[in-house]
Amino acid sequence: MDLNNVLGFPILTWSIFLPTLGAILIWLFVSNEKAVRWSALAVSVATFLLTIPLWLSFDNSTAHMQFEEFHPWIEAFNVNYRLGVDGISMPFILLTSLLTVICIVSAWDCIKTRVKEYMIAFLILETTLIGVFASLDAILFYFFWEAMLIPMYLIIGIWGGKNRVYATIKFFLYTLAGSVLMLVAVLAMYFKAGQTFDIQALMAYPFDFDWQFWVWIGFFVAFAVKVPMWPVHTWLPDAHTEAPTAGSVILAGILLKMGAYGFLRFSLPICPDASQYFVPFIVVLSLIAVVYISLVAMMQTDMKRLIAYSSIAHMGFVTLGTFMFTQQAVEGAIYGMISHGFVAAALFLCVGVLYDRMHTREIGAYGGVVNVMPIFAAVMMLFCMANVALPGASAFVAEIMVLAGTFSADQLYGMVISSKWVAVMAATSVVLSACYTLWMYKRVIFGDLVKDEVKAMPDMNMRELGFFMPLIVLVIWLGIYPVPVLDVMHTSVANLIVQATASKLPAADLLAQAEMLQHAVTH
Amino acid sequence: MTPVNFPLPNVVPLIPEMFVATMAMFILMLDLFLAKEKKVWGGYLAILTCVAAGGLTLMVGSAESVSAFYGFFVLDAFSSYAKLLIYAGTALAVILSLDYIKEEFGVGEYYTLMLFAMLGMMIMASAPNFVTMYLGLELMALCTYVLVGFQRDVLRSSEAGLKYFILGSLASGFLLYGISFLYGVTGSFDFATVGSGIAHSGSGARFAVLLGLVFVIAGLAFKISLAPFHMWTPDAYEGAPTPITAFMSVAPKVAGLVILIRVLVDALPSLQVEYITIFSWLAVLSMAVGNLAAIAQRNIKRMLAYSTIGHVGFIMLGVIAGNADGYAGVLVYMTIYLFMSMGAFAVIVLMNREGIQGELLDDFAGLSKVRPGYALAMGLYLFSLAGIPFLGGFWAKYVVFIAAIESGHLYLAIIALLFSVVGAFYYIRVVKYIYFDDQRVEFNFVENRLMQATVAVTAVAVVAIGIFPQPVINICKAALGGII
Amino acid sequence: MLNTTELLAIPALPLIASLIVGLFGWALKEKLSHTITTGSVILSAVLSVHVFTQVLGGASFYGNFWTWMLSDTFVVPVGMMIDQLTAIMMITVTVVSACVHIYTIGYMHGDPGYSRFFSYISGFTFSMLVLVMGNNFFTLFFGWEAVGLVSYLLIGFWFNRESANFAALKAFIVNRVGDFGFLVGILAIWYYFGSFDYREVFAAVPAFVAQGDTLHLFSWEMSAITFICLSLFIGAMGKSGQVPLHVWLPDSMEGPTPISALIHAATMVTAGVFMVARCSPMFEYSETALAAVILVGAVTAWMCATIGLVQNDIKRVIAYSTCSQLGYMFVACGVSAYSVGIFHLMTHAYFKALLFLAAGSVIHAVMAEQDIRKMGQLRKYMPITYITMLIAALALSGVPPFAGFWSKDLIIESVGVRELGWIGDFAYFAVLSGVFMTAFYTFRMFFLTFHNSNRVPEKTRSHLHESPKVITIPLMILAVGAFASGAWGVLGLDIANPEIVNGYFGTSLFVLDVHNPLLAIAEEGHHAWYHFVFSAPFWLAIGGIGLAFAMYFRETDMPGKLATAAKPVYTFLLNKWYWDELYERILMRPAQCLGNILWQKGDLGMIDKGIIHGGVVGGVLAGMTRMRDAQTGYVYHYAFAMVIGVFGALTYLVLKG
Amino acid sequence: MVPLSYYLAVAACLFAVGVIGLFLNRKNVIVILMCIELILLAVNVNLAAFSHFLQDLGGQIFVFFVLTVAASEVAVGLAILVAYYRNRRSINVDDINTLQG
Amino acid sequence: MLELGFFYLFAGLAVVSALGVVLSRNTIHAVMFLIFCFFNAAGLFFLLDAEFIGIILILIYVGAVMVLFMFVVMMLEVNFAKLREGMLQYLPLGGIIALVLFIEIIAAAGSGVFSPEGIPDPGHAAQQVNNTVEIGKMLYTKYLLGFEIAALILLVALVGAIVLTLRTRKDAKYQNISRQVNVRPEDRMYKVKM
Repeated sequence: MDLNNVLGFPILTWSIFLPTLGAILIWLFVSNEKAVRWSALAVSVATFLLTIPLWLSFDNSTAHMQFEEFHPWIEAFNVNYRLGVDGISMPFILLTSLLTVICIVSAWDCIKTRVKEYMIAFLILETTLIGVFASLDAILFYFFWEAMLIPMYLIIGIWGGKNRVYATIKFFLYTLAGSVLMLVAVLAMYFKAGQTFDIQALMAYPFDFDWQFWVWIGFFVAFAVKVPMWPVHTWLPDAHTEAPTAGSVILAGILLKMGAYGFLRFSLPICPDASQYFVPFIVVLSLIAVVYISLVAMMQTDMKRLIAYSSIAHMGFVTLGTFMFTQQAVEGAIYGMISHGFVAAALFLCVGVLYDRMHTREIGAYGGVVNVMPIFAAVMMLFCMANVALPGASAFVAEIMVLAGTFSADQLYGMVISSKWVAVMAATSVVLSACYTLWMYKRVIFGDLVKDEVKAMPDMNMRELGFFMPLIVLVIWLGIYPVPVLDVMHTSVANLIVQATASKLPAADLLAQAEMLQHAVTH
Repeated sequence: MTPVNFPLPNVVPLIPEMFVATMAMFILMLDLFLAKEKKVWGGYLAILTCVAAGGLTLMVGSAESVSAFYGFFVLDAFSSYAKLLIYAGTALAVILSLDYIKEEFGVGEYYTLMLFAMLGMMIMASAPNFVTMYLGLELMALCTYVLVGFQRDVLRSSEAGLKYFILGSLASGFLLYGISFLYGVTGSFDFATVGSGIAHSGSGARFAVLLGLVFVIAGLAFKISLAPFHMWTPDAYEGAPTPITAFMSVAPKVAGLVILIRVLVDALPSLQVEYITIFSWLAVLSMAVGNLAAIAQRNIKRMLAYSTIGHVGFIMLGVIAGNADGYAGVLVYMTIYLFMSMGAFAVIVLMNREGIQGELLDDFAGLSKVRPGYALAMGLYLFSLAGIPFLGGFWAKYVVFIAAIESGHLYLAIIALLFSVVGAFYYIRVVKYIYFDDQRVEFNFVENRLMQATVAVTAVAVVAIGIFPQPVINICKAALGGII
Repeated sequence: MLNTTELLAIPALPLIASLIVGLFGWALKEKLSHTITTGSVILSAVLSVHVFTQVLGGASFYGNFWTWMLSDTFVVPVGMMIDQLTAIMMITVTVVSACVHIYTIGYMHGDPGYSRFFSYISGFTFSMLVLVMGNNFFTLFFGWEAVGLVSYLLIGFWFNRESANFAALKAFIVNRVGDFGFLVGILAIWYYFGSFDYREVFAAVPAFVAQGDTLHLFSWEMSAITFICLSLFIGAMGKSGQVPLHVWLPDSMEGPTPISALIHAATMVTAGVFMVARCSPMFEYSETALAAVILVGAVTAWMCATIGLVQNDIKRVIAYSTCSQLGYMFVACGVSAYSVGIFHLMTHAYFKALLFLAAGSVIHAVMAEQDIRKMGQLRKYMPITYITMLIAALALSGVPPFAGFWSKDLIIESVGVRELGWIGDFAYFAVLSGVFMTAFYTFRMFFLTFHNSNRVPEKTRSHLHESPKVITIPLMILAVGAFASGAWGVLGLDIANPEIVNGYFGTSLFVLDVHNPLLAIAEEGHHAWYHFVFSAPFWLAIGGIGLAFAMYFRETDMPGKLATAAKPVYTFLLNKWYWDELYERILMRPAQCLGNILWQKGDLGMIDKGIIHGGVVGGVLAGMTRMRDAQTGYVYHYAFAMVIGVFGALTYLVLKG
Repeated sequence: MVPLSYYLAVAACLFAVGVIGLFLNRKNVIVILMCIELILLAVNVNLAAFSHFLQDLGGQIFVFFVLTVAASEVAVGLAILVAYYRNRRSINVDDINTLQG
Repeated sequence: MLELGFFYLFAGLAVVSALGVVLSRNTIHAVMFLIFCFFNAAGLFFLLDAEFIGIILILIYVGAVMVLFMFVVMMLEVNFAKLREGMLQYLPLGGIIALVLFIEIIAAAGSGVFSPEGIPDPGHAAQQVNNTVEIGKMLYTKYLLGFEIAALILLVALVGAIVLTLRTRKDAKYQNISRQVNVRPEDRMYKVKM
């Protein structure tokens, strides 16, 4: 096995398991709450620092997996511990390690009970998340993918809001129900493709169309729930609303991305023909996410719920971009995920800041906050504007690239209307996102100071400002100079598009499929 | 009268069985001479017996199949591994009993009966024909009837024993009736002979063979709580003393599954199409019954009873797969299930107070704040039972699912996975009580080092197997070498 | 070539100043805040003038600085293009901005958000400069959105006022509707031309038009160039307050007066006109788009003028006038007189900024009262304001030789000479009647404020005084512009001279000869200096002023009688043609209603309650109940179940054979 | 001569009566135990018949084991029944339902 | 012919008395029916040359097991049972299922393989073959393991039955073996200080 790892040291393994190692050490040796906080922070920062070489040593010029690691794991089933990243997955690892640091800092004072368990849960969560993005073996991927449920279930359930039990069980079962079908798909592929779970081997294996069709559906269910796409999205508002702030941050920041990442890693390259076949379906769901969900978001009275719905709408953009098979759209989708990771995270943190002071998330309970918390108002304004995708914020780059990619996708597979009109419909998000975001901002932040509770709210302290600072810098930096991040993706995305647009079917099948499509179009 | 020559058969392969029988009787006698506070020694001795039997099994066992007693006993890797599982299950159940069974009367008998039950299972595991199988099964069954009803002053214990007994006898009747027909067709009780006899029997015998098949399957399905022969399970589990519930949830299942596999592979191979059809239905029904009815339960013992039914449904996927991978999957599943189930029951027993507390879900509320260690362990078992990765339960499901898919039973795997999601609900609901809720009742824990060690060991095992399942899978595959 | 550093400094100075004051305003004294920002803007104004002089001398600049976005063929550079059009916009922006900065020092004195305000308006200056100086559509869009953001922040500057917050939100959202169109237009440009760069795109237009690409939506078909131009024009409508996206502009008067002058009169709202002019090489090839521009412009010009007739809020009158004048500019662009449109933009910037600032001065004097019915006779107290406002009013009404006359007259003539069917006729009628109404409402406002009787409440009457110098000096500077910029444009810059193509503008604007109204005007020889005496606009303006004089110079009962006589019309106009109510009925409420329905009925009702709870969970619970009920506890039932199991299995196998 | 089928039919009748008696019985548990005896008797008849017709003694020996086990079962079963009766003071089958659901 | 006659006699009486077990209202009668049934079954065994089985059926079952039944019935003082409506309620479905199952079993019993053509009647064994001796030989050779296990089963049944039913009565005196064994001199003898 020829491994491509320029660092010559198992950096991915370390990145994945350092948090768990830290968690175990904290569990065993640290008991003082303060010490727990500091040591958790130290572990997360160390992990973050450890992931930075991934970026620095990354070779932009190749679409091959890098920093590869390989160890046999379960020989009986040819399940291997195979790690590696490319331009699509690498940014997510950094996103994860960075957001974990922010989460831990944000929970500093807010989490007062069972601090140790909380920190341990977060560190273990980090392990599973990085593991998902670094896995190159389908079972290993699934392993991390599912393992994530345990810490997340506990985080929402223990430290969540009033209705947390309902929310967390809903979250757990929804995602579990989705993922089991993915497991079936993976196992089915295993035998079809000659007993291998190696993702790259699966990408190369020529599955026939029927096979792709069913496997694609299996994957779709898992990923759509996670993304989440309409109509399997209703777990998200509940989970977000009830989760503690940092839980929402990680949920919106990383967990949702796992679904879209799955599309990129599995659905497109492994089932290219099925992916093309399902484009109209995805387009319709994505547009519903953009329009329908935006309207729903507008009517929310709970801030976190509103941002949760806004996340769904933004993920609608991501799924749209993912299935456009153009360089811009796919890069835009990936960039959108990264950007949304920061923006949505920041917005949840903003709500968290308010919640820590007032212990309510009801929009109606606030008003005139700017009078007492001007710095906070400015920070939140910035992120609201980023959420609206104003130029200069990272979200704009993503949105415009998805739209451009969609516009230029031209004739969509099996769609009655051209992709231009799809782009036009998606672009309505420009208006809708402004409606719900700024309306909320107006009701919460602006207005006269009439409520006594609001009057008593102190402005942000240095710690709070501290965890917003990196987000502010990143959102703006990614907004005005996205090229370094985009450069990382170019080759990998180009490769992905080649994989996704090249049919795996023999020519005769293609003809039959074209006829089928023709049939679908004319009727 | 001519003198009859009685040659001494080869008893070496039976050394563990003989040892266990001897020890059981020894404990029975010893008990008479122990003072009240020292009765627990019988328990320790029983644990030692299990351990020693394990050692003996490893000593006499070999990869090759050894036959003894005129082909009435077979010792191969398969039966040896099954026996090891049975020892482990019994030993853990005995550990759980140490503090539970304290009455002056019957302590020695209790451990004796447990050992005899274990002996019955050992004989089942090594049975190469219907006679040995039936006798082993009845030895086990009689002991468990008594053990379930052991708390003779407690109504639900007696009731559980009574129900278990009646239905168990009926199941035995079915089994025997089935055996009689197979015997009628083939003229033998030996699995292999029966197998070839059925294979060569003409179409005229088909009806009789199917009858035998169905009745034998019904009799064995009862032992492993496969729906619709499961009805005794929740009642017996709830009524039985908790350690016995733990005991019944693993060891008899291992024995039952092992003998089932042996019967299917050796005696009924030519009926594979038929029995796979039947088992598919029974498996789906079991998953449905187990996973759905468990949701309604407030009593955790009863809930785990339904959970067992559901798990047996999953395990049947391995049997349905009908190949080496599938049967190995059954062993892997049982191995992992042993740790999960025993661990969970250990926590329940540890929480026991006055024979009642620790049984209702409400009793678990707030456990994590009082005993984070137990809570963590219980959480691990429950997530593992739900089949969430990095815990052993995931691989347990994985091995049987992949076997089912490999053998073309994709639809069954999908149904099973969907039911596993339903099942996940009631497991995580217990986690909810443990972690999310506030304490409702006073906790009063049993402080017993051995039991605490059991919890620790099983929890670590669940995690360790979850991360490195390779050894277990390898061993189970190797254990299967003997029969396929 | 122009000096790159100098060019970069022009937007960079206000940006840096804005950032310093914005981030550290809490630590800075008022004086330091305004010195930094005002100084930097004045410096940039000076540099702009310098650039302008160089451009007059034929210099230009074109260059990219860095790549903003890059993905395959999707390349978004950040760069500058300086030509005549840019240069004139730059001085307009920076000069007006500088005046507003100075004015603000006095106007906002003592406001708690003092440094924040300065940060915003400097930031605005930067954004506006980016907008006009960019060399591609994306840089334009960046500036476009940035000015929108600042506008939003400034309208809602007094965040304690509910109405201000609402107005800000409204402004932003309505602008986003425009941006939606703009964005689609930009994407279409990239799709069809493969570039965002002005030069590359414009150079490719003729060939592209010849190729004749079309867009389909089901059976509906549209030529690609029309699609692009209409999309862009939607953006322009949003930003420039054209019907039906004009509703935000009058409301934006909730912001402090200096920004009404700067943003909602002089600069930002004219960005749409600038953009259409900038894209003249594309609009020229789409008759449909041009017709749409004329129609929208004319409707706005006329309708907003009618609304302006009856408004009582001094700033609202001016705001409707702004809408109306923007309509004039679009009409000019629509008839291909882009240079005239830009010319009017420039003159309008000066006199409208002046009008606002003067109005601000008045408002300042009467203790933040904006209702002209509560003013009167202010002439005596504030002479400088009075005179400067008079100049602005005359300029707006189009009385020669004030600036407005020159540009407006050219617009009307341009419309008159083009043969454009009913749209042209309607536009001509609209702009002509608009002149009369403009003159009337301007002087109605003027007389009610400065003449008529003194209706200022007693309490504030003692307060009446002329504003301080920081306020009056900018008024005087702008008065010079309002007086002279028109004549300077026509006489100095030869804007109306078609002989050098487009006069001053040269190649920065593109007009097909067949469209060029200036050529037609030149043929008719209407550009003689005395011709105004014979033109309808002049007399209409005089008539309007005369009517206003008759009705409002002294206190009369005529207005009241008229209002009663034509009550329905009066109410209709007073309520601004009920546009807000219309939007409330057909957009806001339905959207909220739909959102609620989708949420309650869709998400919660159908998906959660219906499918999840009802279907899946309900099914599971039903199964659960069934399973639990089957476990009756009766041993004979259990036995029966076993028998059924055996029976079922056996029968199944037997039947299967 | 009596054919094998006749014996099997008798056994089937006994088996059926036993099974029907088991789940149609609403009297007391002792009758259920007796029904089980009937079922086992049916098995025994079967085995003995097969044994005779196949000329294989194994069947009879199996009957011997079945009888032994059945006797043991009766002993244990009646013991459990007695223990139950002491707790519940009834052996009515309709009363044995405290454990359910 | 005689054999067939006896067969019909035994078989008929066995089935009828089996029905009697199920249908009789009085439990004592039921036990008596069962005893009678066993007698007839023993008759069938004799017809099948299974003398040993027939004898132990009578000796063990009738002699021991049935007595145990009778003993328990008497001990528990059960009232005469009333037929409940429940039975009739379940009769249709239960009856149909039982009937179909019965027909299937009969069909299997009468299927080709068990017909006289499938398995010819071997006739009765010669008188000198002693059924009991043969069984004894088999039990102690080939079936030794089963025999030993059966012994253990009996032991278990013994232990189980005792453990479940033996009650320590307060008014009776018992020997406590462990106390006797563990007795120490001090317990029995103590010095009295004078």
